[in-house]
Amino acid sequence: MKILLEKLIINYPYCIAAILFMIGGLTVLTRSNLLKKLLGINIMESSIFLLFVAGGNIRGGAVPVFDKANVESVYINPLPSALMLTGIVVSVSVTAFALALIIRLYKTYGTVDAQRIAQMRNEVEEK
Amino acid sequence: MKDFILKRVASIILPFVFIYGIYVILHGHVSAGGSFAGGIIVGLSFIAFSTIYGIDKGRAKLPEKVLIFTESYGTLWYGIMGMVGIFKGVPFLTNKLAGIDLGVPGALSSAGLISLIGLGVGIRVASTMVTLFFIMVEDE
Amino acid sequence: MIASIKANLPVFVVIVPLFIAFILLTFTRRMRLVEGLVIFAEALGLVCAGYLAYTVLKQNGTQIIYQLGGWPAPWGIELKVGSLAALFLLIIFGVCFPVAIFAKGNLTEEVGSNERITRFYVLYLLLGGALAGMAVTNDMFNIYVLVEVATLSCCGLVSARKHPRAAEAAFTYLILATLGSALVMGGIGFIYITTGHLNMGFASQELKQVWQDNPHVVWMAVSFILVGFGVKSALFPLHVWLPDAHSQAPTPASAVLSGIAVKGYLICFLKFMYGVFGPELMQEFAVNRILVFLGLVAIIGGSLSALTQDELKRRLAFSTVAQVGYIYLGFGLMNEKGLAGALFYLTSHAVIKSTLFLAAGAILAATGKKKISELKGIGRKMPITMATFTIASLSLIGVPLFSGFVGKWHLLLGSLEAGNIIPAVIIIFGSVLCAAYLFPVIRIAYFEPAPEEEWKDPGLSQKCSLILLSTVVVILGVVPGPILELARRAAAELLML
Amino acid sequence: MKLRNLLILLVILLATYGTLISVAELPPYGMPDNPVHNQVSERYINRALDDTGALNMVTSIVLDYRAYDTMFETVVLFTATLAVVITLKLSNKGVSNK
Amino acid sequence: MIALILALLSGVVGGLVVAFLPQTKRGLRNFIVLFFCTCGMIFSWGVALKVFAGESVRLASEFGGLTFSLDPDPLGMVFGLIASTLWLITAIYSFGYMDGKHKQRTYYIFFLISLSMTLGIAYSGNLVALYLFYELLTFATYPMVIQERSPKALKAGEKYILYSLAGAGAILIAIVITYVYAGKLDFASGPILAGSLGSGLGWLLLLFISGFGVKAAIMPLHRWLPAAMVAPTPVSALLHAVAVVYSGIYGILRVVYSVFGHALVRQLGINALFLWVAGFTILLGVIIAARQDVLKKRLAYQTISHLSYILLGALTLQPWGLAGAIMHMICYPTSKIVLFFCAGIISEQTGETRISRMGGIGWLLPKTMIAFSIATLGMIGMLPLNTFWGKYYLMRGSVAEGRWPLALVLIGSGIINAVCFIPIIVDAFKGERTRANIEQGKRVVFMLVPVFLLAAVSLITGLFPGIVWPFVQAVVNYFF
Repeated sequence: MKILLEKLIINYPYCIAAILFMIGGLTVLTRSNLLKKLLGINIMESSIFLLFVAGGNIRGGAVPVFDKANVESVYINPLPSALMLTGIVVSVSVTAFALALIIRLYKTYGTVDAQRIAQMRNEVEEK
Repeated sequence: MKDFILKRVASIILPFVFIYGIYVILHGHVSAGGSFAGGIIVGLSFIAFSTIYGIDKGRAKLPEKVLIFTESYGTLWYGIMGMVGIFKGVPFLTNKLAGIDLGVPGALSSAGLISLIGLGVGIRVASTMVTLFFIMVEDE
Repeated sequence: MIASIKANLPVFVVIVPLFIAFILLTFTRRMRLVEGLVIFAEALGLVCAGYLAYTVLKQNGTQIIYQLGGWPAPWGIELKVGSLAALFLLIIFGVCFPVAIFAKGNLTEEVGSNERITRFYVLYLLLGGALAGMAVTNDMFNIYVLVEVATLSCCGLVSARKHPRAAEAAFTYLILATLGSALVMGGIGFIYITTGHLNMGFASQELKQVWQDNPHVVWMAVSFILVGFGVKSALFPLHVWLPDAHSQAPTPASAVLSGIAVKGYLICFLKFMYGVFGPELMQEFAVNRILVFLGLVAIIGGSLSALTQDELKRRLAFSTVAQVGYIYLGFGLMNEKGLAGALFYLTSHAVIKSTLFLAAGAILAATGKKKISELKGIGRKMPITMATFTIASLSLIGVPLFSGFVGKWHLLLGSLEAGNIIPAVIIIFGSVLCAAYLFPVIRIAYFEPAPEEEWKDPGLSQKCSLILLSTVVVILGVVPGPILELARRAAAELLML
Repeated sequence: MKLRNLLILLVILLATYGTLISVAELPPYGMPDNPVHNQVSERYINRALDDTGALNMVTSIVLDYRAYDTMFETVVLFTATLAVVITLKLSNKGVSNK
Repeated sequence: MIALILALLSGVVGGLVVAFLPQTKRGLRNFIVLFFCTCGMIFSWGVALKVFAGESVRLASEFGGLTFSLDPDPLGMVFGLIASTLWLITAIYSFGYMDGKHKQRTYYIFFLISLSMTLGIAYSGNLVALYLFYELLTFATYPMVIQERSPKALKAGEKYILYSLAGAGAILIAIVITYVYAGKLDFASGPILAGSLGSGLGWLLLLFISGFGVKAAIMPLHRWLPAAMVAPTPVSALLHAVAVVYSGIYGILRVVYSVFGHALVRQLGINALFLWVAGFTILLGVIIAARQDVLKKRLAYQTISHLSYILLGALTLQPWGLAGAIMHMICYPTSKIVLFFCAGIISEQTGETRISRMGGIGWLLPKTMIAFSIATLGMIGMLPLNTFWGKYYLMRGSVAEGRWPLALVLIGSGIINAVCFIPIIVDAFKGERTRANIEQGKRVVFMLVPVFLLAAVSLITGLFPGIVWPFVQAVVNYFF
């Protein structure tokens, strides 16, 4: 247990990422408010970004932009940053689409609560 | 919207924001930042404009036709840049091996296709942002 | 010219639909041109896929490697066209092409104005391109991006229907699918941080050496990827989004979603399991047993919940859940026959389920009746549609001389070679249940008196696509030769035999 | 509903525990000799300038080494725009009416 | 070869021709049905002559990576001859019975198609083909079961389909196991599993027999048969007394003699179990039959009992037992179908289905009741009728196997059969003959001709069993 804790403290960014991920998942699964679900998704994705970027980091490493001033500087791994650039764009587009869907649902039902929407839909289908 | 100060300040600042976005796009390969960041800045300048001066003026600046054009052909541009490699007999999206002169490192016109692709992507991202904004703001 | 095209075929098969999708939006005014372009794109893709499959079959064993940007494997992204990729490409375009023909001039009620229809087509092409990319790529992060493209276009296709319920279904689908892809991305992250590679081959080599040092990480990566793709491909307890999404989408969309989109995620899962972790690690972590168990649960659960549905499209959607169970079961069998059977079953189910959904959509459009109990005597009013429906359902039940039987036969062989009778029993039980939920439809359609409404078969292109698909079903059942051979070789490649 | 939320909470807690255990096993954070810093990143760092001529290594990866990914990234944006438009523009008025 | 294909196709082609015939042309349709049934019979006789002459008529082709082969041997020929002959007779009967009923066209279409399927089962040369035609027969007979379209009929149909599919599934698993075990599925080259020994083989046999037992209506799996009696009488007579149930019996015979081989089954030593199951079914079936009041239900349970005669004979694994089984297989329909046809005539003419209300019916329908009493004697197994011989050989086989209690079981079941049916006849002819004979009209003639034909056949073959013996001998020599 102690060793586990020490390792966790060494790997604190990963640890934070894991906890954030689970928080996001809990939000998505338990909240019935559509906007909160969307926020949960965003939290999850940013936790993954954190995991990747932390994985590529080196303590005291330099930004991966080549400068001729000091050639010997240790650059951090540029690959995770590049990947996360892609990931961020993806999550932006997902967010945009989800927002659009929420707007449409709100225009139709006048609420953003999943359960109320389900109730109203069932009432509509009764008739 | 009759907010005098906001309009004046915007009319002073927004051009510079726009120019700055273009700058970031163009210098994606020599400094930090890149086409995505720059594209979003450019898009933001338009979004700010149309929030301050009203949607219709914004629409007038960027009619939907133009947006769709940049949408489609900005994406296609990427593909065309990739086809360059194929026409030169090397795989898709090849830059250096296609025998393109990479120029002087650090110069604005360096890195062969990268700057061109970056330009396309930047314009495309900007237009996407603006389109999303317009669609979401204007209601049926 | 020809030589360069041949050399670049693996990437052309991906970017041809994409390019046509990019330019499509500017022809909104000219609908016929748009439809023509879409069908042309799918046909071109089919030709490319056919040629690739032919090459792969001809040069048996060796796989076509394509290095994008000319960068060798660990640095650049590499495309790998083996038997698996060729098979799946054939499936994708072999289903997309008839569905595109079906969609021709048939979307106005469900989707709306020409502009919306054009956008629908663009999303359709993008989905096809993304799935083709999944088939050929050999890079983990690339798979993630493609999965996102596929997810977004699927949700877009679902929400293209004007009905508000479609938007609701699309939202649930989007949220759960994004959750799934976040999980997949986490799994990729674990693998990347422990191995430092994104290319599958290199990652699996590295993993074989380092997995003893951190077994929990590998286990966590496996479970993340399993759950992630499980959500996306509607593995039984995680299938909650599927019935709504697949039954609310416009008809061609639901055919494609149920037919190939789900299969795409399955193929990606297969690549991760066998290509990255490899058979040894799977056995080490007992993943194969878990897969078999999940498959059994999915077969039973999906079929039972399909029995309770009275809405035709929902029943078909639930049957998709059950059939996905068969495929997971085959993935878990870990021997050549079982895996080949699973892949062949995947193929046949792709064709069968798209036929069923198209026929159901045609019936819905003609009669406006959703419930099965209201479709009395439809078999006489819409003979062609109902005939194709019957052929497809007989094949799904697993009657000999139809494609489903061949897949089931090989699955049975595989499960008995693995020395396990329970999967065999469950497979048979599942097909009996399948008969129990599909046979009443046929009975009501043919053996009950028809009301006086004037119901007609759909238009010419719809008929053509239905007949095309059902002939494919029968052909796959009678002469499965090349497809079965591809599946066998793909299984051998995956098992590294 | 409540019961369901409790169950989900339980599952999530278990998952958190497992994830933390596996996270603790990851190679120590920020060390230069992690498996991540292998020949792949070596090449990206050392030869990016000669290979692509871009000073910004991230750009050189995004737009050259892994440009295929980036193409699909733009495709994702494209898809998202289309999906948003097809979701919100329900009326039959054409796009190019201005 | 040609004859084989023609015999197989005649049913399907006839079905298609009828399908494209307009509803109204009754006479033409009946003629076509008659014609194609005759074709089927003639061609199957043609094949039979070849096969009994000892040449092999083989036809194999590759579908879906599996070989489907047709290769009739004496056993299959016997089954094929029985089926095709009875099909013709039943066709004649149905012209009378179905006259004026609705949905005749559907009935005749599937009537003809299922002829092909049955012949396919009979001629199949390997397990895959057998399975294929077995499956198709289920689907082809379903529409005839639900001919009435009443809710009851539909429920019965569902039951029938699900039972049969479950049985077929068990068979499929067993086939795959056999394939994994032996690597081949052809009957021609001796028993498939001959010589192979394994602990699982007993279970495999159990799986096979329970799979085919569904259609053969062995006791725990018999529930669909009484339910399926809602079908019109010719269907119940032909399918649910002969063709469909015989396909199950035939499958079991195949499994025992061509897949395992009598030597292996004896080696496994589990045939005793099935023998007792068969004996149990014989007694219990007929006892339940005795308690039924609806005539057709009673006949159905009696069918269940009599099918187990054949099983019993086959499972004694003795030449005499097999001879008895084949003999019974050939002779039993001649009496049973007569009973069903008589029941049909009674319900058609008087609308009476319950036995308790059939008092004095003999004066209304004298000819019918005479035929009925002859057939009853047949069911009991009295001497002048052919079923006696079957029973005789069965007893001989079971005694030779050293299981004399089974012989007692057979005698007992004969007695209970008598208890079952003698009272009906007695009631039928008691009371004074006031009411007039109502056996007039074309329909009745159409219905009575086959009845007396069959009664005559059963009498003649009973008096001169030598007519049937060659077939029996061929089968026995083929397997022993």
